Amino acid sequence: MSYVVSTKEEQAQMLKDIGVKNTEELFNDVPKSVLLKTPLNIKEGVSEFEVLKDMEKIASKNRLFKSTFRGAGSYKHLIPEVVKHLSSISGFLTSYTPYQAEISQGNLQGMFEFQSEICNLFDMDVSNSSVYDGASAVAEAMLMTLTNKKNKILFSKSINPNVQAVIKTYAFARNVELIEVLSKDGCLDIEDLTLKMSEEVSAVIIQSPNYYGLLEDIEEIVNISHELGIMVVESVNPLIAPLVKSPGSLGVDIVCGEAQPLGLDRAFGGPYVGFMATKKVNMRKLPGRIVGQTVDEEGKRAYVLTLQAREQHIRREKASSSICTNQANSALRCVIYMGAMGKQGLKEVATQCMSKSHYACNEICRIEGYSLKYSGEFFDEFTIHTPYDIDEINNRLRKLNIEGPLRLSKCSMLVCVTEATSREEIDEFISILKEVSRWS
Amino acid sequence: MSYVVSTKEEQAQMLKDIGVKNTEELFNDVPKSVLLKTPLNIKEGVSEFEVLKDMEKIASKNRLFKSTFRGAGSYKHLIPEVVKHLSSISGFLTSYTPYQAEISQGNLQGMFEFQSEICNLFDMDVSNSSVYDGASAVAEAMLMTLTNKKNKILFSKSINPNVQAVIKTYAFARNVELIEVLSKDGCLDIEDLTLKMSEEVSAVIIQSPNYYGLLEDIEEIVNISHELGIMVVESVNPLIAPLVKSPGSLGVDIVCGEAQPLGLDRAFGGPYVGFMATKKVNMRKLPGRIVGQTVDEEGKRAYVLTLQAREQHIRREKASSSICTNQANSALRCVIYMGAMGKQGLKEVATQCMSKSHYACNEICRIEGYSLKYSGEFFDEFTIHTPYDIDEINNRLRKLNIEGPLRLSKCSMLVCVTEATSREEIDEFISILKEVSRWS
Amino acid sequence: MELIFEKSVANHRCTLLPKLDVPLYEIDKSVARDTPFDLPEIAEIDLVRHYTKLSKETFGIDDGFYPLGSCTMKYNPKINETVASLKGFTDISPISSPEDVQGALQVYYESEQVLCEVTGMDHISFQPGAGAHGEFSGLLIIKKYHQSRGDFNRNKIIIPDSAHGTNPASAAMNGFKVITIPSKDGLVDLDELDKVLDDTVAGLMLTNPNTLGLYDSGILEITKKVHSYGGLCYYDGANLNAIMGVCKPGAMGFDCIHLNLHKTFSTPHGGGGPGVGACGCRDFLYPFLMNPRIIKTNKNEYAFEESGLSVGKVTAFYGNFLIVVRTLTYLKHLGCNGLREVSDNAVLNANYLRVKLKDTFNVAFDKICMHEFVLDLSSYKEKYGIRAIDICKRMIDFDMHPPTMYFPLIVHEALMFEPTETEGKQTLDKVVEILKNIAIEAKSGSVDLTKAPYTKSYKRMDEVKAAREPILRYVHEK
Amino acid sequence: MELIFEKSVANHRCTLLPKLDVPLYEIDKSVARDTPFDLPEIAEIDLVRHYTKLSKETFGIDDGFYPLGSCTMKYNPKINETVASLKGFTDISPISSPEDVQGALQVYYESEQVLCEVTGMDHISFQPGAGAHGEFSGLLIIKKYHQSRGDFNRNKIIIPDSAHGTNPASAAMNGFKVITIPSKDGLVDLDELDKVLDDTVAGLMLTNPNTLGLYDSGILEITKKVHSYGGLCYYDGANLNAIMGVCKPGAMGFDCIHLNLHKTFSTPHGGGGPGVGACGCRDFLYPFLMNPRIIKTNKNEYAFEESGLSVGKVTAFYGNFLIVVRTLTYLKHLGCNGLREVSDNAVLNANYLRVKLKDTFNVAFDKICMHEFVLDLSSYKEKYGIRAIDICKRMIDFDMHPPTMYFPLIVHEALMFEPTETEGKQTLDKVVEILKNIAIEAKSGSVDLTKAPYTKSYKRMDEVKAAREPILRYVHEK
Ligand SMILES: Cc1ncc(COP(=O)(O)O)c(C=O)c1O
Ligand SMILES: Cc1ncc(COP(=O)(O)O)c(C=O)c1O
Repeated sequence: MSYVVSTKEEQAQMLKDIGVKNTEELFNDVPKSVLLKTPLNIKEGVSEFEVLKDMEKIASKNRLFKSTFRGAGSYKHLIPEVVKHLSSISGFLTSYTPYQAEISQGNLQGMFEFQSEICNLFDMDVSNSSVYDGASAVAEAMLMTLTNKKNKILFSKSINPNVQAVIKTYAFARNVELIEVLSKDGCLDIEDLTLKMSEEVSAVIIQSPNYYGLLEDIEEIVNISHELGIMVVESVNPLIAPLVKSPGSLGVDIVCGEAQPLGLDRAFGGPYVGFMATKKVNMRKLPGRIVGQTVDEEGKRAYVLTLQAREQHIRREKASSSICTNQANSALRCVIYMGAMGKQGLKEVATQCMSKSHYACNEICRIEGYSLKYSGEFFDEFTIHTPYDIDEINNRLRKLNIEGPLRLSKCSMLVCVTEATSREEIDEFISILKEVSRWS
Repeated sequence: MSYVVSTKEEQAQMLKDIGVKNTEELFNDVPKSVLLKTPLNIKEGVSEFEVLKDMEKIASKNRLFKSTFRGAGSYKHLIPEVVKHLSSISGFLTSYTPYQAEISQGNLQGMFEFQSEICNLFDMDVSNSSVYDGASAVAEAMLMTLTNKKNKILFSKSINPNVQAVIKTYAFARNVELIEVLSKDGCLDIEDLTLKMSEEVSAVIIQSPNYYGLLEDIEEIVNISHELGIMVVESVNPLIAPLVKSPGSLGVDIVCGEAQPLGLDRAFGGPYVGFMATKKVNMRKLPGRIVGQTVDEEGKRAYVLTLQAREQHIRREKASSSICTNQANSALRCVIYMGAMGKQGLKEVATQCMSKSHYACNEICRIEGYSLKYSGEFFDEFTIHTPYDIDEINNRLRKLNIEGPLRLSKCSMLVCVTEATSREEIDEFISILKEVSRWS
Repeated sequence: MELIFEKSVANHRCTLLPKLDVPLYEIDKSVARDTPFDLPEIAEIDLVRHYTKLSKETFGIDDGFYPLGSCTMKYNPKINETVASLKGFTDISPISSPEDVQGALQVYYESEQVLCEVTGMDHISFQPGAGAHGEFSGLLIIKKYHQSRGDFNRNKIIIPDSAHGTNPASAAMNGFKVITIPSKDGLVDLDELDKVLDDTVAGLMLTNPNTLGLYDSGILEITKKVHSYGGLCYYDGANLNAIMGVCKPGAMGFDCIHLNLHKTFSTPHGGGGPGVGACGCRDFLYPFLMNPRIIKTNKNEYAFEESGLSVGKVTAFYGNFLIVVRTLTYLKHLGCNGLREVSDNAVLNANYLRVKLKDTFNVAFDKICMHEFVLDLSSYKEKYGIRAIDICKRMIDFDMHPPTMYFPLIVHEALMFEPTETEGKQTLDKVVEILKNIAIEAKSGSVDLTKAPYTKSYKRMDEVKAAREPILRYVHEK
Repeated sequence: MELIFEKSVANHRCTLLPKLDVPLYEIDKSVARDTPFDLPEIAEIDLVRHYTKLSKETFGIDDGFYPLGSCTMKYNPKINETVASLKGFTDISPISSPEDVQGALQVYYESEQVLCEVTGMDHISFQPGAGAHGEFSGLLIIKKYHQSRGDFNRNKIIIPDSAHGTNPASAAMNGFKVITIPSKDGLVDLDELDKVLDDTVAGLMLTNPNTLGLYDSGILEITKKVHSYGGLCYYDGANLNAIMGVCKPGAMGFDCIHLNLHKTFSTPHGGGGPGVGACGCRDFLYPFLMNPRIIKTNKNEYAFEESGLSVGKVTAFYGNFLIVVRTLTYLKHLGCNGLREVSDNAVLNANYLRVKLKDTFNVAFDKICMHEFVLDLSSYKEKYGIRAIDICKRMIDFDMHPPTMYFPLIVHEALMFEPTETEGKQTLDKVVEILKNIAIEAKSGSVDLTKAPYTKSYKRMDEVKAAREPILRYVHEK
């Protein structure tokens, strides 16, 4: 069951040609004491049909909710079937990093289109062709800003806690001093930011919409920071791009984040894909693969991996990052999703998300005992304050096969509503909130 | 939602270029009284996401049994995933009949391989590249045998009743006289056959394994028939080919049938695919598409649709059949399945079917009240005689999510067991039969 | 390319089955196979490479413009494929109890409802495997109808000379005598029709718009005439793409029809099927429609029903179910406005292409057409020695599939273009540009079109050789 | 080829969303986007044609031999894709309550169990996104381990000069100083190792078999030496394909490892990811492994667990879950014998190819190799002016993907072949024949290899231009 092609007879012939008696001899360099004496203690293989049944059984232990109000970094959106079909064509799927450009133009052009679209979304100059995920993208962006003299980083407490955890990991690794900037009314506290700025700070990292769903005052943050020569790194949900002022136009230095909302399944957290874009000046500091346009010998426009002098296989310990395999196929799927939605479609998705979350929010706030915790503008998530038992609310919802909001604290919950949720589903959700209100 | 590409503005420009004011004008030739005054009385379109949900809901109204003991013309077999993946590659799927051979070699070669494999299975000389289904294949085979003088057809009562129904339809259409040959102990009654033979009979149609799962005595039937210049048409389950004497070697004139067991889903009866193969002498009587080998201008081996003089687009009312669109993609899937199973694999499938059905049969016959109705050799189906209420048996099985055998009559049922059923599943089925026996 | 047999290596193989978990049963020697059993032996990776390679030598709609006239090569929505691969549709037996397959019956029932409204028919059966099979079935219904009334004299079917080859062939399969009537200006010549009408006529077969892409405005007179002689009118619905939401075959006077679901209703054509030739009829013919039929009971359940007068069955079960699943998916997605938009734009695109090409090529009947039109290239043949096939083969060099060639038979050097509604103006403009360039090549001789295509892996085929020395299967060279 | 932007037409679009069924909310003008928002506008059919065309300009394993050394380009079983697309896996949130995602946790738990047995580790986290990320995480665990013991002096990582570039880069990302030691006969030079070992050494990074495909038989001494100085041993598991069921990194003395699931465990490489760099460690390092971990409770339920000493998180959730799903599918399918068979044949195939090519090309270290081997083409460069890249580009003409070029750096004009176990003898024989022919072309100059490939849509690329005049995004020409 191992997809080995050659028959035992052929294998014997090959061993003979090599000049050894058996396969064991091929492992003569392995010290005797290291060689396994018995087979691995794992089950015998079974046919693909049995495996499929088994895996289907495992999959069925995951609950498929009919609707969900949970986001917090992983979002349920509508994904046209054409996106899944195209991104899994075997050429795309079974190739590797396009080292041989002559027979990899499909992947290379797809990546170039990805870079271009990411730049367009945010009004940035350059983008790489993906990093592992949104959190590691933020961490990599942080590393990009460091200099010999500037080894401190400010980060907003309103960033998604999982992302905070990852930047903390990277900061520990690179011996970077991380300083937390407090929140006020759910957003970065500008006063605290000003207080904590110093000459040794290389950058401030923010997220908008932030963890609580709120838009940060990017313009203000950029102005203050740039005055002190501090760079601004913004993590962003790319889906909001059609609606809000672009990070590029506001002066943000590095924009990065998680592109999962652009056509990737939630899939228990991955594969997703991190994106990073910046201004031209920072081009050579970008980590990861970058595709550039060139020509072939006959002058035909073509694409290749470029600026490789930044990368580990050339620069080794001096590389801007160790990333090698990235998330190419996820990025390709995003690019196909953006093509499928198009300029108008993506704006419509964003508008629907915003409209539905506001509809839900308004309806919730009309119920006794529920109120909006923060007053700022939000996108597809918002924080509700309530005295009722949130676990109890979620249990009731689960019984109707609805995944409830994320419990943030004893009396606050993060509600997510996207275009994938119908009004009917929102209303059903609201009716449960009402029920709890009535009974409490 | 119509997949129309041009915008309203572009459509307006096109109308202008054509020289009409609006699309209505394009329909000026339609008599006023025929033109619809109001839109069609059907629902408004909805997005693909809504359609998908709706169709998923409909699909969920079909019960997915965990195991099945029902065959009778549509069989559950194991289909490797690779078969589904390859046969649905877009080039194969979105092309049409390969009229332009230069850019259709993939499909053409696939059909040529199908023809070759069908010939190999049955030791026949020529095969067409598919007809609608197994039943229409038998009907077409019947038509092939007719001559001006011979307009009567004998058919065995042991043929699948659905197939009988179809040949009756075709016979009525072509004014053919059909004569039924009785069964004896579940098989064609040779005596009755001999009795009913005459000079006007062009062919005798049999099925083996027949409806009751039994192998017919083909050698004997061929001998008797050929003596009187009567052709033998045999409908066969192709999966048994590795195990039994080939129709070709036994002198059968036309072999045909349903290739669903070769990698096609049961899919509520379709798409399946009918195959037909015969000896060289009958080559030009075959209906349907036939692919032949040739060379291109540079002498490269290639394939084209050939012997088209038989077909409707050339011969019109004198064509051997009116078939035009056939079941190309189903045939392709069969050819990929046969490649995936291969020579040894297909034999193993057949052997497993046979072994499992015999295991089940033996176990059943040990239970009080159940006995094998016919004594002949069978393949993956057999007929059980029982005094117990078969509907009651099936209801009990249904409760365990098992699809029970087909009820043939008040006290007989047709049991099907293939390689897709595990021993455990067979044993569970048997335990219910036992239960019924105990309680009755 | 190598054949799968040529890649076969002794004892190579793919996926292994589950282990046999019951005693091995060996078949009796007396009936056991005694001749070689030859199938390829190949590993999964090699199987994949083989068919992946083949797929790349196959031009589909996903690869480019495919204006194959009379075939409605429209875009095949990927959502259809997703729906058609739902286990609830693929993994069910056709002989399950109706209570276990209510969803499947609902698919048939709902599709029938919608398509009856689209066509003006009262009932539809989805049993026929494709258009020609639908014709066969429909004509059989007509035959049965006449006979049921004790009228055994009606042994003729009238068919215009422009008809698709399946029409006369299907009539012949029903034992009918085919009466071909010549067309006038591409349409039914009423005088010719009059000449052949009498009480031996079982019916008329017609497609409207016809195979020239022309809507026969005399349609009401035609059907009325046939009816007046006691004949029935059969509608070949292969060209329904032109008229959805515009007019109904029922209103034109047709009694019985077939629809090519694989064409109008967007199922991928699969290299030549599977399709569905849905067969529809008016109420008075319902007793004769194929068995079984699917009805809704007053308990709101779906059930089978049989008619004793039915022509019976034409396939073993209920036809190509998964194609009907795709059809229903498409119908629900498009809805009433969508269907009308399809026809408007199918006709718009054809007329646009016709108008843009008419100065370069001769349009066979140059007037407003429906969803397709026919060029007559006989002047190219006469003046430049360039045949329709040469133009076609040259199109291949520009990554387009050629149109239908040499059909309908009444036009010489015919090229039949059906762009369909799923092509945009940009694509059509590009096509026009390319065709005009090819016309220049034809006239100037700057490129030898009789040798085209030039840029593909395969050059022009020796079709005569294939037919004269038929090699129809692979035989191992020993 | 045109870019998607160049196919864009104003107001063309694809699938429409469901209608907005709540009141429209308009964002406040003060924050609303005020710059152009430029994405392609394209219909579904044109989108499909665009990416279908692109896919055909991309060579994958399904298209042919792909011996890219150090990348384990083995056949990707289609069953993996089916399993990874089950809704129960794709349609679940990473922040659901554990009780709602027991299946997902089980996938992680079972995969961890099996891979621990394969590698001799005690725990595995699947969080890292690929191999390099696994290295980063593993070294961080080592760093944290030392610091947790109050040992802040260990700031060096020893890496042989044959190592993959990600090794030093990952060490640097952890703030370590990289000490490169030269190899001797392609293996670790124990004397050189001795020279650099002291109590500032945090650890050693090694892959065994190494990037030359050689198994370092001194492995036990090496790891013992490092341990004796208080350093830890990190195993780069990119080359695990060679040794499954043969020997375990744990038994070689490694404390912490990563595995490239996308390589050894058969996930399609997707044009460069996603992958998984599963990071494993021995018990004593478990406190430092990434959070959260997945455990089985005594109620036989799966649950998350956190450690206060953990290095934390390296991706937002639990890594590339669907890749782990594929891995588990593969592991269950192959089972214990299958895995051993993989390694036996991966090594067999590499040696067979090596032996068949050694008379034609110079093998860098010509002895029994593991799953890959390296050719040294410097003599071709000297004698015929033909470089490794020229041989590679010529291979393309024969429908093969070239091997890895110019790596490892210690071999000049290196070509690194890793055929993997999923290629059969026939394929290898054909490859040998083609490579021998190319060698003849190189020697005779009968074909100018510096201009290859000749037969593909694209000729050789101007990489210098790309780097000198970087064009990294499409900008509309106005
Ligand atoms: C006008 C017309 N009628 C009938 C048919 C036959 O349809 P099918 O190929 O589905 O049998 C066609 C198909 O080409 C056609 O164009
Ligand atoms: C030996 C070795 N180590 C590490 C890596 C890095 O793995 P990844 O590309 O998954 O980051 C590779 C990949 O090429 C490798 O070959």
